[in-house]
Amino acid sequence: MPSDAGSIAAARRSVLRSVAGSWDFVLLVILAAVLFGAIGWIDNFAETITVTFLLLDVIPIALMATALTLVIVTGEIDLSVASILGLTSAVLGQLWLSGFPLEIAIALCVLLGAVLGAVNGLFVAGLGLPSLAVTIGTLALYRGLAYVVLGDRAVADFPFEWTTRAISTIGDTGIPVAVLPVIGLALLFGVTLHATPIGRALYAIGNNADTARFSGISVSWTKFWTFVASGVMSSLAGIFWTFRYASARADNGLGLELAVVAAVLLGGVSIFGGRGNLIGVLAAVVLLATLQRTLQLASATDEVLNLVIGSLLILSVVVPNVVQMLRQRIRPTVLEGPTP
Amino acid sequence: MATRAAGDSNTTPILALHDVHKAFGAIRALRGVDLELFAGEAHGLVGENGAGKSTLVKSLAGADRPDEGVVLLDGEPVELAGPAAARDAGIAVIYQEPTLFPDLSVAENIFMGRQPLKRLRRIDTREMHRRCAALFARLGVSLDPQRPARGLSIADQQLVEIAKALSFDARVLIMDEPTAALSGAEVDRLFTVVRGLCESGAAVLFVSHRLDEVFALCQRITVLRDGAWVSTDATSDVSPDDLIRRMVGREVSTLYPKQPTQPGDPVLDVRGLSRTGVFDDVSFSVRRGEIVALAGLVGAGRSEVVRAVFGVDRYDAGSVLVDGKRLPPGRPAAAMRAGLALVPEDRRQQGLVMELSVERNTNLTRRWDLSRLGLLNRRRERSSAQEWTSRLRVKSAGVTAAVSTLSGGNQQKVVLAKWLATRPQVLIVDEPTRGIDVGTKAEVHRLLSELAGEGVAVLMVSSELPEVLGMADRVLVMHEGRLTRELDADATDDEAVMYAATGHSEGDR
Amino acid sequence: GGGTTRGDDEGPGDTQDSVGEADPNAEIQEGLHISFLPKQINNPYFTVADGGGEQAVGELAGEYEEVGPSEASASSQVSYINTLTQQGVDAIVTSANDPNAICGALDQARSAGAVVVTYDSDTDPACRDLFVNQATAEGIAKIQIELISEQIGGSGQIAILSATPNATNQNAWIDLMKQELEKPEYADIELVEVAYGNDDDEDSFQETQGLLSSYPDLAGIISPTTVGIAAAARYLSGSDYKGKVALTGLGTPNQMREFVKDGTVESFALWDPEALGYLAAYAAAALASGQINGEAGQTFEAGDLGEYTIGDGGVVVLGPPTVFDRDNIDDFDF
Amino acid sequence: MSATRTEPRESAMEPPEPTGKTRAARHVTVVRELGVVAVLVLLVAVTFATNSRFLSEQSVRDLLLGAAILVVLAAGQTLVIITRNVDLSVGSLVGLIAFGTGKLLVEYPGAPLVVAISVGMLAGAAFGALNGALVALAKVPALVITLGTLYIYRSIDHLWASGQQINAADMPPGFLDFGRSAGVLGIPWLAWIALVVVIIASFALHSFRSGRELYAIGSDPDAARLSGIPIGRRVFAVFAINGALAGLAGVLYAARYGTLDATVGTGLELEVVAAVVIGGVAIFGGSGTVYGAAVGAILLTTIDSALPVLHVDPFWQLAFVGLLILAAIGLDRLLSVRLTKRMKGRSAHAV
Ligand SMILES: Nc1ncnc2c1ncn2[C@@H]1O[C@H](COP(=O)(O)OP(=O)(O)OP(=O)(O)O)[C@@H](O)[C@H]1O
Ligand SMILES: Nc1ncnc2c1ncn2[C@@H]1O[C@H](COP(=O)(O)OP(=O)(O)OP(=O)(O)O)[C@@H](O)[C@H]1O
Ligand SMILES: [Mg+2]
Ligand SMILES: [Mg+2]
Repeated sequence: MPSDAGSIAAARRSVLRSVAGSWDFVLLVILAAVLFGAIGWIDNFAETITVTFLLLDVIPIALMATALTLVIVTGEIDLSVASILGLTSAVLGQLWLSGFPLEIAIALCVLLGAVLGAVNGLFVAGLGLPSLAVTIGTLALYRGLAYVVLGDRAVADFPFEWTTRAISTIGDTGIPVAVLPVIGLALLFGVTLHATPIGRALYAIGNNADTARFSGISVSWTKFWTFVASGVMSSLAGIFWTFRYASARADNGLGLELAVVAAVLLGGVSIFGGRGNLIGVLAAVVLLATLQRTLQLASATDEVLNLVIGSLLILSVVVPNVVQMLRQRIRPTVLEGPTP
Repeated sequence: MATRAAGDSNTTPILALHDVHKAFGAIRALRGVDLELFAGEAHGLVGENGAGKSTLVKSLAGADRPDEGVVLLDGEPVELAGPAAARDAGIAVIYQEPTLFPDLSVAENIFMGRQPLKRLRRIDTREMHRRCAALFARLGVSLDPQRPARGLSIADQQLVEIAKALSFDARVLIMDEPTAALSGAEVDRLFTVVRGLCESGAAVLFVSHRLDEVFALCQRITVLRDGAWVSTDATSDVSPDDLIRRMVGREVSTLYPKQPTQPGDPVLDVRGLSRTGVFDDVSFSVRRGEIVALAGLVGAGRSEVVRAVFGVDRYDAGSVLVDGKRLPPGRPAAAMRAGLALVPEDRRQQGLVMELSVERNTNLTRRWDLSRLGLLNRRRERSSAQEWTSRLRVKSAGVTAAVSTLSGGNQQKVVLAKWLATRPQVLIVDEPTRGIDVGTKAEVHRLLSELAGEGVAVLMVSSELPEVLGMADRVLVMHEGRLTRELDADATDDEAVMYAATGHSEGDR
Repeated sequence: GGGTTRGDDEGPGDTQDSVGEADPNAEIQEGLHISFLPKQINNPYFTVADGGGEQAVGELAGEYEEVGPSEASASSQVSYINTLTQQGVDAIVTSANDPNAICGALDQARSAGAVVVTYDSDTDPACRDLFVNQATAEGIAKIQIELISEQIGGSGQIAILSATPNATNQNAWIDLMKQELEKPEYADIELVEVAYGNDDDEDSFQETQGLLSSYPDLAGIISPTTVGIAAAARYLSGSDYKGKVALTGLGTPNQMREFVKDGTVESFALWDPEALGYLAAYAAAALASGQINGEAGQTFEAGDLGEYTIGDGGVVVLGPPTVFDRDNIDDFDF
Repeated sequence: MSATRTEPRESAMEPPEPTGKTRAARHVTVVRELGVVAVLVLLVAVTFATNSRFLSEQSVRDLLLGAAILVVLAAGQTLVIITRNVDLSVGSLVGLIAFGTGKLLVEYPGAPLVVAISVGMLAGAAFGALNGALVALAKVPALVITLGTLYIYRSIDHLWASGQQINAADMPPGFLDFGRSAGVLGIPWLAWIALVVVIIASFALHSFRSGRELYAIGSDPDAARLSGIPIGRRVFAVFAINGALAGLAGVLYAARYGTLDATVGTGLELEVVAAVVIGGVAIFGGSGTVYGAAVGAILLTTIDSALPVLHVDPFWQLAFVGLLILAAIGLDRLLSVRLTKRMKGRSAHAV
């Protein structure tokens, strides 16, 4: 690539980045607007129960999106997250049926998640296969295994305290208890991504794997672990899902992967890797859930929601570019690193 | 100060720039530059890194639209809408960095968009390969036209670029540091071809940091400094020192200030390193405070060797020892821990993350040193980056500027900064001064010898003989993947090195 | 249902009766807000069924609404139930994608004062007030075996093309069909495989291909799902097997008309989904107005359909399935 | 997507070592397809061994019918992916166009086939052009854009269909007949159409300048810009063409299945991408052939119809599909690595 094209492309990217850096700000603004609008005009929205329902919907997506962000920052992608959710759920049910105490069953499921992620990582980082193709494969494989494990059955008789624990709220705040560990995990991932050497390595890999290698970063090893992380988080999502709906079955979370990817991209993470941050992603996740609740309460159908999601996705990439085209001449190209 | 080209002062220039301005945000890359290219002349363009040479080239190539000023073709103002337009106007360009399609064959790379056609506007592949082979023959390049471009060494890429430019049989040929990666033999062949073009009435613009080449090829030389036109003279009217003074704007001390040091005990020990098809049974050692040059023709396999030593490439046999301890093969991290550093050959692909800021790049090798309990501290990152970039006098809009916005030479400095920051005990540099101006070059050399003075062992791959002879204590010569000779720098001359590099033995002299 | 239980049942909370004492001669209130939540909107079968519901709600001067997910999944149903709960509707009439997954949400809805009627596909009885059953599983299994048996002349290999591997209804029916086949009069009929078309037209189409190519001597196919039977019929009518391999099951007249006319299918069965929705709406209104509270033996008026009596386990049965054939098929339009 | 990604992407994929001499290099591409073909042959052979009727005229015809639609989509997607883009909206597009075709034919049962096809393709081209315009003009990643339009086109479909279903019964029999019956040489019309599409597409890619330019764009967008290739126009065109082919696929779907509702084609996009990648097309652009993609598509459909014949437990089938996808791409990689090795060996002597 010639220096001039490079530098121009980069100048464009850089401004884009400085806008994208503020894209999560834009998201927060939209989110606030939606919230106020809903509180103002939608009946029954301004209730603590809304918070409960909303956050309960957010949790599984947030879990998967958080880890997926790391994967995408390194320039890879993991489409098997929803299938891992399903398989974990199925296995959890099967283990419970065959008499395992839930504590152990859950531990095993998290382990399973790690293994499934490791398989993805092995194919992608180890054999150097394109992650898009690999995880389309494991998307089918893992979902298939879920059916193998549980078949047409649905395991439903989990102990009452567990199923209620999943949806119980902190006092009468309406905030589900389950949100707390999720916030903890989000913090963990956020710090890792934005304030540790590992995070720096992830961004370097996403932008130029060769240079990363020449700088002593073990590219494949790092990528491998991002996939493991993705697997673990998906399995946690699967466990939560099972208890929240008090039902373990093979088709849990079917087709959820696109929603998760959409959330991450909407959060301003570049599909090519090397750019984006977790705040934006989480903002996007909450925004999508809020939109869903609002539209449902307004008795709008799923189609409207999908229309909005689609349009937002497109805007998320078009707007920064347009802004940058406008600014390009005026503003000096002073650039921030990928982190805000 | 400006003088006209000898002779044809009445004819109008084929291509001319008048009062061209170009700014990138805050940086004013070009400030009112004038330039005239006459039929049959080879015109040299020199200047420090960041002087604006490449930017000027881009304006001529239609790759960049100047903010102000006009481009005149045969005296007529033209609006070069884009590279295609320039091409159609008969302007061929060799950019500073190769612009190849790795997935396509070398021949397709050369003829992309201009492939010879047969009936129904179908591509005539056979004809294309024939022409490509012809071009290579003309340049004396031994490359299979059907070979994919991926995996070509920088040198080979540069040669393909040249072939591409020649395939236009253009009226204007613009070359932005085409020889940076080439060594003697190729350069000579290139010049013969270029001279041929000039005789057939083409105009050539030749950008280079190698003044000897500029003097060898060009009739007139233009100097840029900080984006401004300084002078245009007939080659006969100026001396290298004048040029250097004008480029740098100050006196430049002697170019190769290598102080003699007392080499200590061996720290890097390479034993019987081999990799099928690339290099074979390479053994040498480098001692503390010593600068060892790895010379040879391009394609000799020097980069492969040093890459293997550092652990980014595999090797099939042999071993690498630092302080007598064997390095695990294929583990750059381990090499770094052992105190090795490698400034790679290709700064864009291997040295830098172009999209990231100068700061992120400089700190990439020291992520863990800069962190406490695994957490990074912004202030420390910032100050460390500033310290090293200022040490190397990197010219940029600040440490938060993306390295892609730096000029070639300044990018190279960032790579050096990134590695010097690790305070290595063995520093391996592959073509450290490629595309770097005389001023900076001197700095780099001073740096290297300072490091040697501090007891760092330096292994330097270089295709520039003066550099090799000026800097090195010992010279190792490679030929087709084998170490052919070891020479004592003081007791040898460029001839001896060339002989060894071209595979001749002492006897042939 | 397909629910599997482990040892002692600690299942979700005991039935709390949100309706209180029933008063048989209470008036049906006007302006009742009755919401239909099918397995999946934009699914023709439910569009028809809910159409019946809308008509009924109209007759009762109530407020009708249909909401639901565009993909048939329990989780998205839950979020809709949550919404209805928040909107404080009087009655939720739903067809469960999962017998247990939506229980929690339904309980919440009921404690918020809504009555819950399930139709077409039941939930755990603990979490609804009434289940309007399109036809007893026994009845459905029985009729289909009867039909296939007479179409293949009482002997030969048959296969079943079902919906998703974990569709509650289909699996219940299939089990009963297997029992039915135990009977001596069906001794010569061999069920060779149960295939799954996932209620997806293309999958069902391909599964049919699979069945026919793997069982040369296949005499007939039963497809107890509207999507499946239509796809199978279309495959047969376009293949060499047309007329040779018998096909029956549950289908809608509009989808099957072509194939009954061209002789691919002799006869098939189904209840009238429109009537099902209609009945469900009336039941919901009766519950919401406190006329009934879902206990066995209580009766209520269901408009044109007349009077219905609640059976054991809070189940109301619509009636025996209708059999459609060349002679009567044109009398129906759904 | 065009201008945004550069070198590193590939280098992340390919080992940095020189790829070496051509004869070998050409082998790689050839063998890439051969790998998939091998898997396909193996699968068919095994299936045939267990049940000879698998290759009976009827089921072969079914196989071709099943493959045709996916092949057409794979051909279009290949063009897009070669330019280092991707179009995820095809699934929704097929659904939308299929339903539209149904509507059209219910309104005007007399409408001749060519009309149905050209209307479908034009509509598809229009939607594809919208994708292309957004990607090429706004210079934004295609994956994000088309993920967006995936949602949008699907919801348009839902809003339009809103619960109604078009039954085979309502469709003109002639049209349905075209979708099922065999044509010349007993090969179904749909298969013929797919074949023509594949041949034209790969011919254009291989022997026209614009075709080669697509590879150039995918190989290095910035270099492409500097060699004066009109990236924007090419990318736009490619998306439009892919849209048209998706439209064609929609019409074919309507013809073959007759029963149409809003859910048609849901999730098809991933299947198409899988087919293309299995067919040896580099997901990051620059290399791959339409033939390969077509074989990939045929392999996927064969898997679907072979498993029931092999009496694979229905609960195992999906898992097997996944395994086979992984096997296919794994094998593909294995072969190319082998060859790179051998080439190195050769260049050792050659250097
Ligand atoms: N795309 C860009 N964005 C911002 N600044 C740029 C860009 N391209 C070049 N510059 C700046 O313009 C100035 C001239 O750059 P140019 O590449 O022309 O220098 P040069 O003479 O070619 O140097 P070298 O000899 O190192 O190649 C430099 O200061 C560089 O930082
Ligand atoms: N397996 C191979 N097949 C084809 N070419 C190869 C192979 N291995 C090495 N080469 C070529 O051999 C040459 C060795 O590369 P290398 O860059 O090390 O040469 P060099 O001596 O470092 O020259 P320079 O560093 O000045 O470019 C390169 O041209 C490289 O492309
Ligand atoms: Mg330059
Ligand atoms: Mg080299």
